[in-house]
Amino acid sequence: MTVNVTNADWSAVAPLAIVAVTALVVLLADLLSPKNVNRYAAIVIALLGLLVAGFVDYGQFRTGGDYAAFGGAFILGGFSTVFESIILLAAIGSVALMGAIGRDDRFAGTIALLLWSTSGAMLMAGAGNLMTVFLGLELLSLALYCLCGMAERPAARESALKYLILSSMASAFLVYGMGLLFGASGSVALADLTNPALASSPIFWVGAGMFLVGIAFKLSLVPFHAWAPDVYEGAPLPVTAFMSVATKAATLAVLARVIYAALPAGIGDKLLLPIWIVAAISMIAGNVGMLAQHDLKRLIAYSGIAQVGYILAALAGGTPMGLRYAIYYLAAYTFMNLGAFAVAAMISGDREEGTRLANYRGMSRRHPVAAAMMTFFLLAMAGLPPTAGFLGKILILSASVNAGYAWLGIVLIVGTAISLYAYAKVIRAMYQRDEHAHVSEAHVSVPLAWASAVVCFVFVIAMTFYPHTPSNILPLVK
Amino acid sequence: MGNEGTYPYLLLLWLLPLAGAIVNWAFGPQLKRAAGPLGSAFVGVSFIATVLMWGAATQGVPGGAIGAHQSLFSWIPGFDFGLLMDPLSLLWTLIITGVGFLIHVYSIGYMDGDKAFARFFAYLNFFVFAMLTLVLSDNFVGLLVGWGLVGLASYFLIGFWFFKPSAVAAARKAFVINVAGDVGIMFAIFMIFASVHSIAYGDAFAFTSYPSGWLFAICLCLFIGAAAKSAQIPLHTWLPDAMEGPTPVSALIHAATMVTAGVYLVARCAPLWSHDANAQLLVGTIGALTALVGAILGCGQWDIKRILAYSTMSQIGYMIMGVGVGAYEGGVAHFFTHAFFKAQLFLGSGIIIHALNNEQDVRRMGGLRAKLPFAFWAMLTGVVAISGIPFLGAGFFSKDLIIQGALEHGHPIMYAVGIVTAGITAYYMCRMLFITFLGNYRGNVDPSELGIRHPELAGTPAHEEDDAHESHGRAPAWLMNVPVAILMVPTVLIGWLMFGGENSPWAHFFAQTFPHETMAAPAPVSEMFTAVIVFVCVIIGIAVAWMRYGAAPAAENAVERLRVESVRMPAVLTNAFYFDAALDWIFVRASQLLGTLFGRFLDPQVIDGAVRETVFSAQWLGTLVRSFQTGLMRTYAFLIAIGATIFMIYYALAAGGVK
Amino acid sequence: MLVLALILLPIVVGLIMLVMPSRDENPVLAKSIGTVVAAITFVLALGSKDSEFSYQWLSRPFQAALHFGAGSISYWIVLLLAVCTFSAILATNLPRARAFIGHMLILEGAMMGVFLAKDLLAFALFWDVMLLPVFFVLLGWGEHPATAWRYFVYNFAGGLALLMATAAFGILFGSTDVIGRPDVHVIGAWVPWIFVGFAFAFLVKTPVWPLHTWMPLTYSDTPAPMVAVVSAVQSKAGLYGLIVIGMAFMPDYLKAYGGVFVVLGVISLLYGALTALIQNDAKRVVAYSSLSHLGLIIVAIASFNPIALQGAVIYIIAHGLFSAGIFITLGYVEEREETRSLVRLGGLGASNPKLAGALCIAALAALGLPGLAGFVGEIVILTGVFQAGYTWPAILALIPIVLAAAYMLRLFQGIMNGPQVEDLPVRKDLGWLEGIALAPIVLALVVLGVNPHALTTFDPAAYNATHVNQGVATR
Amino acid sequence: MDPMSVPVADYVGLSAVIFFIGVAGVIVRRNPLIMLMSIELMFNAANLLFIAFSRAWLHNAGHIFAFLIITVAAAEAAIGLAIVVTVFRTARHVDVDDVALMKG
Amino acid sequence: MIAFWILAVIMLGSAIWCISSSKPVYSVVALLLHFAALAAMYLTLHAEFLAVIQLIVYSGAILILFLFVIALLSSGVAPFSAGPNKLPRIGIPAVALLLVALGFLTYAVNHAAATVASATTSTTSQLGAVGQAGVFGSVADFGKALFTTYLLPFEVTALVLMVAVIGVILLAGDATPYVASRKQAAEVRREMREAIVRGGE
Repeated sequence: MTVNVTNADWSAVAPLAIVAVTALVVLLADLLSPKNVNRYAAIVIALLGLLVAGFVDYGQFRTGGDYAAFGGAFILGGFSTVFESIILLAAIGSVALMGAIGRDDRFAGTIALLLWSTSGAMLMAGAGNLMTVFLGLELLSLALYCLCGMAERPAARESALKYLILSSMASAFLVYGMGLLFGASGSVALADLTNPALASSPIFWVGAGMFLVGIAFKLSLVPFHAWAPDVYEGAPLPVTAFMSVATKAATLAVLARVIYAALPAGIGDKLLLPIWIVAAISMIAGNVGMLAQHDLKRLIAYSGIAQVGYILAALAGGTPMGLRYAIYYLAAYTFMNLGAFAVAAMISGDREEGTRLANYRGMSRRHPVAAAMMTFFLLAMAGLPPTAGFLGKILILSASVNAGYAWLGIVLIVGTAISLYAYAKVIRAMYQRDEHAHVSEAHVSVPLAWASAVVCFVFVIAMTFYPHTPSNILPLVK
Repeated sequence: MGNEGTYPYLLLLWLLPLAGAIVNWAFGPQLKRAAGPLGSAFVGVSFIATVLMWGAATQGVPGGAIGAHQSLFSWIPGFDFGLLMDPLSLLWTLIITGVGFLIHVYSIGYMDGDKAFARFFAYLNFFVFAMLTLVLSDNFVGLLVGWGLVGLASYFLIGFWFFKPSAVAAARKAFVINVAGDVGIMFAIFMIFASVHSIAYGDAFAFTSYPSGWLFAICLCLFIGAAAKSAQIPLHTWLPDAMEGPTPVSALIHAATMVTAGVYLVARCAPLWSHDANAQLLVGTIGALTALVGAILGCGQWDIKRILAYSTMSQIGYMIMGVGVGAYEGGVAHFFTHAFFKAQLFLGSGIIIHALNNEQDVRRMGGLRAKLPFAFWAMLTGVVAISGIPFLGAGFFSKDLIIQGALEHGHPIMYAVGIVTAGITAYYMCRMLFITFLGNYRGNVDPSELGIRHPELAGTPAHEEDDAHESHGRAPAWLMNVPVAILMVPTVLIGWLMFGGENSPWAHFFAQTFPHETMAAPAPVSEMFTAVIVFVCVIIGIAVAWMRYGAAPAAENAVERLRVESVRMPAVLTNAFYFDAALDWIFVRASQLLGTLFGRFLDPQVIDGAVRETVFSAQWLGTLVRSFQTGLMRTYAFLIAIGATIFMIYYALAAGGVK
Repeated sequence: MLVLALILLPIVVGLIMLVMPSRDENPVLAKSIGTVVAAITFVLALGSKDSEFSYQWLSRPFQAALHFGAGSISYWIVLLLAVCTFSAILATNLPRARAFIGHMLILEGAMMGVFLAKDLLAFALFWDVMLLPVFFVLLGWGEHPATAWRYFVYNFAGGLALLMATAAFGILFGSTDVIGRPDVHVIGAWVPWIFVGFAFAFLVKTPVWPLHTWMPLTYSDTPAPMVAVVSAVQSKAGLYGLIVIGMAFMPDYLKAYGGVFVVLGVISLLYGALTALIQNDAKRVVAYSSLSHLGLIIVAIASFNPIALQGAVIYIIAHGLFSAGIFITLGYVEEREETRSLVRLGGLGASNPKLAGALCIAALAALGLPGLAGFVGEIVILTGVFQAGYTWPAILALIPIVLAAAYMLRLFQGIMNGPQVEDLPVRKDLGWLEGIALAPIVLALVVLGVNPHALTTFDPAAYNATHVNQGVATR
Repeated sequence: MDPMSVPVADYVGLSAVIFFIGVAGVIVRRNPLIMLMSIELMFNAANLLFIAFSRAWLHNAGHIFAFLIITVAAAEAAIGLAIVVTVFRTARHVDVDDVALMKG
Repeated sequence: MIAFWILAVIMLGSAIWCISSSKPVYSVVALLLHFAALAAMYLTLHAEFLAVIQLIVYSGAILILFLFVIALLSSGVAPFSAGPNKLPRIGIPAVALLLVALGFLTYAVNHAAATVASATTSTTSQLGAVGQAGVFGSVADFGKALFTTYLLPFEVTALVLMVAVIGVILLAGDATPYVASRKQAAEVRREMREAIVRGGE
């Protein structure tokens, strides 16, 4: 079978292509532009490119045609465009925070890597066969390995090493699982995984198992989560911001596509049971892990572990409503996380004081607005009204209850209760009044960080009162 | 009951004292010395309005019986409020406003120069208003409102000198015990409402089909209130302490009016009582007991006001006994006469105390007859009246009615108790009279020689007297004497109203008020006989008193004799039969103990501790999770491998399953 | 629309006051702004009787609307809230007044939202929002942060239960826009759990023994103006919810668990009264007293008797008034004497007669003096409870009345009576501003005590009527 | 088509064994380079799987996939080595257990 | 048949040698052997192009890279004398567990043969002798698929390599001495500890 590639195919992948090309433009601009402006030039170009990609993506979403490009390697549709847009948001948010990262001579390269990793994530969002899934994942990950090491701190290098080795190991599991899946189905297309004959094929089951191990690692579900706190803590702040959202979003896209469109009928509950179980464990473990943390990035790593558990609770049972609610919560989570990181960036100097919770004590005196915003975002993560986190949790609860997975809903409730306590400790620190807390306070406040914080704030509020869950997002494989 | 209508006089006499209270309270500082006359004026006008109301109430009622009813407003269906004027409430209203007015006038003189002159009259007026609410209300809740408000007024007035710890304590004690009484009435109201679905007297009395036992329960609960308010055993302990208040207060509240509210309540609820013999027996017994105990305790007191207080308690015991056994006219009559002579006694003692700069211990008086002749005559008439010397004082007639009534209603024991008590009463009243007025003045004798162990316990300690009164005697003496003089007239004469049995004006006045149950058997002895026996007892009492305190030899070495008596005074009497201690242990200490247990141990340790533990356990879980986070890459890889292994096991088994 | 203004005006102004840069503190300005806003809110509240606002919020996963309107109970509670906030702000005299008053206003707006909400989700939403200002004030102004955390742990546990119960309600019955709808009456396998969730939140907030241990500490640590509002109104949120949610939608279950509620209520009554007897911290005396008083209302609600319900509403308002009065007065005392210990205080009445008068009236209302509002509530409630056949609860509930007399007089006399304490500063009596702050409360206590007829306008039958069982528009 | 001389199951078993040998290497060795090599082993096990199956199916998708994997593995090795170099450039001994700043 | 088993034994042995040898250089050699055997096995599976790629890319590029790095790192310092083992008893249970997992896996796949054999083959081209043109596994066959059906993945590999290039440049350019940064690390650790202490739990 041969495929003849047309313009439609290329336009289907236009958004990620634009992002990838923007990276090259950034590199060129870095070579051409004088040293003192290149930092901002890079940021501006990157943002422009991402925005353009976003517009194209939105256009695709509006026209909303489903199209299997490149012989089903990339499947354009509401599903892919929605996830792509979320990933783009993450990229924009983290590029906006990049102002103070790394050394000047490596800045453009850093931005380029971020953009490439973005395009990798977007590729995963639309991946229609195992190859694109694998390549997208590797593109995302490889760039992130490098990005993690981009700070002048030993912690950064350490996080890079840990991330590299553990993630490669997980990729190996993933790809081995893909091999077994290929062996079972005789095809690399996700579409052929729906073949009912597979339901009784041991290779398929074992392959799916190893595939899910890889996925669970990328989603940092317990017990595959251990890398996340260390890597998040060591990596530079904007990279962490990107990682905490883009990786999860892209991987969720793959997982959701598999759950909804690429399984033999009737075995979903049995096949995915381990995923739901680890999701439940993650909800609890992630939240209790947050207690007594001393670094914001680490805290958010744990909270991210739990949040992914929530999102999976929505996907449980594979109801269309569940997917819509999961996407809603994912978007909410994106804004909450980026907002929190933006606030942290506001009060960070070149050594990222803004992520050390010790520096948050009495913050309400020094930066009342920043403290208020951070409080808001943390409460949103905790799921208190009136925030999108609150509404999202209720949506997820309804989804899991309606799908017959009420026990996941109950675990969610318990986890939320614990997380309240954990987040409240940070808030407590911010509103403690001890004037004699000698904290190394850097008053760097990046305007872009402010901007993105405000934008996230607005969105988190707006999503609460205009809850829109896109309807045409059911994933397809052909 | 009573014919409906709008009676401006009624509202006027009811609300005028309130207006007075508000005016005095709000503009006290500006009014200065004008407060007294103003306050008195309000009450005086209220009295006049009462008299006019009397006329208005008789209009257009068949048989000239008094009965007027005016409805006011309603809280919720069933809780409708109104004013009722019938012979009973009229009688009380007359006393409250009339005697009240006199005492107001007296107070102008007595309280003259006090820092809080206006406040005093505000309280006094407020009390009059509250008492009127009590007696004029046409339903139980209204009565309860008045009941509580008079308690408040008495609280304020007892604790009027609120810088005196003793006064503060006494006030709180009085209030709390009275609240206990209120609670009793409240529960009675629950039962009445639950069965009648109304709180109006009329409905409650007309209702006949109370569940079995409820009638007694209702009477019992009502009587708890009555007992607390009227200082009946065992809730009487507040009354002697209440003497911490200024003397006019004692005269008005703790002698003439408030403490007789219990009598009013029982008389008012006569229809209930007359349907339940047990309730009658209970009330009568308690009354008799109180009369006796009060009288006995009266013999052991040295503080002139406390002597009067115990006598009040004893006299109210009489009244309660009367209304309890069913001799309602008698009981009410004794209230009527008692109001006059006891007020007079108190006011007389007030004159003495005033003259002796707040000295209240009779042992430090003596020989005052020469110094204060007017006071002597006032006290004398009072004593004569209370001791019940035939035809010379009002007390004779009313007391006789009660004692005879007890016998007529078939309670010989109460009859006996009444007679004995009459003798004791004569004894301790004369004791007080002789010690105070005969012999020589002992005010300059050293207290220890008189056996006064704790001077501060008796009356106002000398050092605080300045706080209370900056200066004495600025007001003319007649301000205090005239009311007493006026009171002498009824003290001596009013009893004749009750003379003549069935066709006395008194019996006529109450013709339609009280239920008349037919006597089981005619009284074994005639009224005349009773009178004689009582007279004999009284004479004995007086004689003993005279021999011990009045006669020349006793008067000679009074100091020595008093010292001996003080020292030898049996502990039972000095401790007033240990009622105080008992109540303290049973209620106060017990609840404090429980409170300490709850507040100091249960709350912080047990309940709160449990919550704290749960929170800590969450943290412990956190440390557990984070203990996997060793920071060593290989641990993480190992975790992944383990997880993968578990996945493999599951999927291999699942694959086997689907095969 | 008016109700929306009621909610948003204080919140917006409060937020503005909070985020203003913390330089150039001007307490007088802040105080006057706060007072004016509170006054405006009160005027609006007066007119909010039949105003309503509704905005369709959620269609998935269930119908929910931002739907607000004053019901027959909430109208009075809203008025109470407006009055108390006005007085409290006027009585504020604290460091960092601007931020504090900002919190007060946010608290007011949030509670407006709670009591005006006609949608369960909006109710739960504002419920949680109303906890935050207290929490932050405890952190910022309280004496020990631990108290704030105790408050947080207890109340957010309750708030969470409320949220989850609400969500479950909506998910199972398709709509949460139900408050005040007489036709809604849910049954089903899940409903007991939903009911338990609601009840837990309500009982924690009220509070009821044994969920009360956060309350004495909170009340004694929170600055007087805020604790006045908290104890006066916030504590009523639970009772209000119990009436308009528990009783209205799940009467079967409220009846089924009625015994438990009565027992808890009676225990709270006695426990609170006895414990109040031995407290030496003036504010804690009042705290435990409100544990006792609110237990009475729980009993009233659980007794399912129309008269008791009438009484409950009256007592909700009355308790709000007198506890606010007492706390504000105690705040004045603390300002003057810099202590709350009944052991140290004394003899204040000689130099501050007006203050003494105010405290006296409030305390008398609290101990149920006939003629003041507290008495009306007590007697009507107990009459109803007794009529409903709960004889022993009624009897036991009478004991705390006597105890109340004891501890309230202990409080009043301990502060105002007795000889002057030498080492305490003697400050001037109430100023006219402070007087104005207290006047409305005292006035209302007396007026409602004489004739509370206005409060009895609502129809209990609407709440405990037994309709045909039916879910809301089922999915 | 002529059947495979060796049943595909044997290839699968072989690759599985190699794969898990690689996993064991990652876990037990403390030398990052050998860890990387173990990972290469794992990838190659996957490769063997793909090629064996594509032979079984006579479907060259497996070949393409193996090609991609080789490419990615190369890139990964390059980056990995670079990171290892930056971390351990002047370390006394190259031991990942020394790299544990962040824990908890 | 015979070839398979010989190659299998070589591969297994070299793999175990690779992960168990104390000197990384030996591991590299073992890996080289492993890859060679693997390439041979590719040939037996008609994957001629991949066999070549395997040799060139792995043996020719990656392993050389490894050698360079080993040389670089061990320059001037004691060659990989293993330091104190932070988790001494982890190896045994790890291997044990893995063997268990292995057992389950092989158990599962032993049932696999039937599935695969019976599956309908969607063949793309005929099977032919190795080296013959246009048959399954031949370069032409491979290339055609790569540039038509799997164009997108192929394009993406370009990005992957680009990332590798740029990333390595950025990373390896770092010249911060690790000793210094160890001091820094100690400092950071101390700060964190103080922070925890100050954080007052």
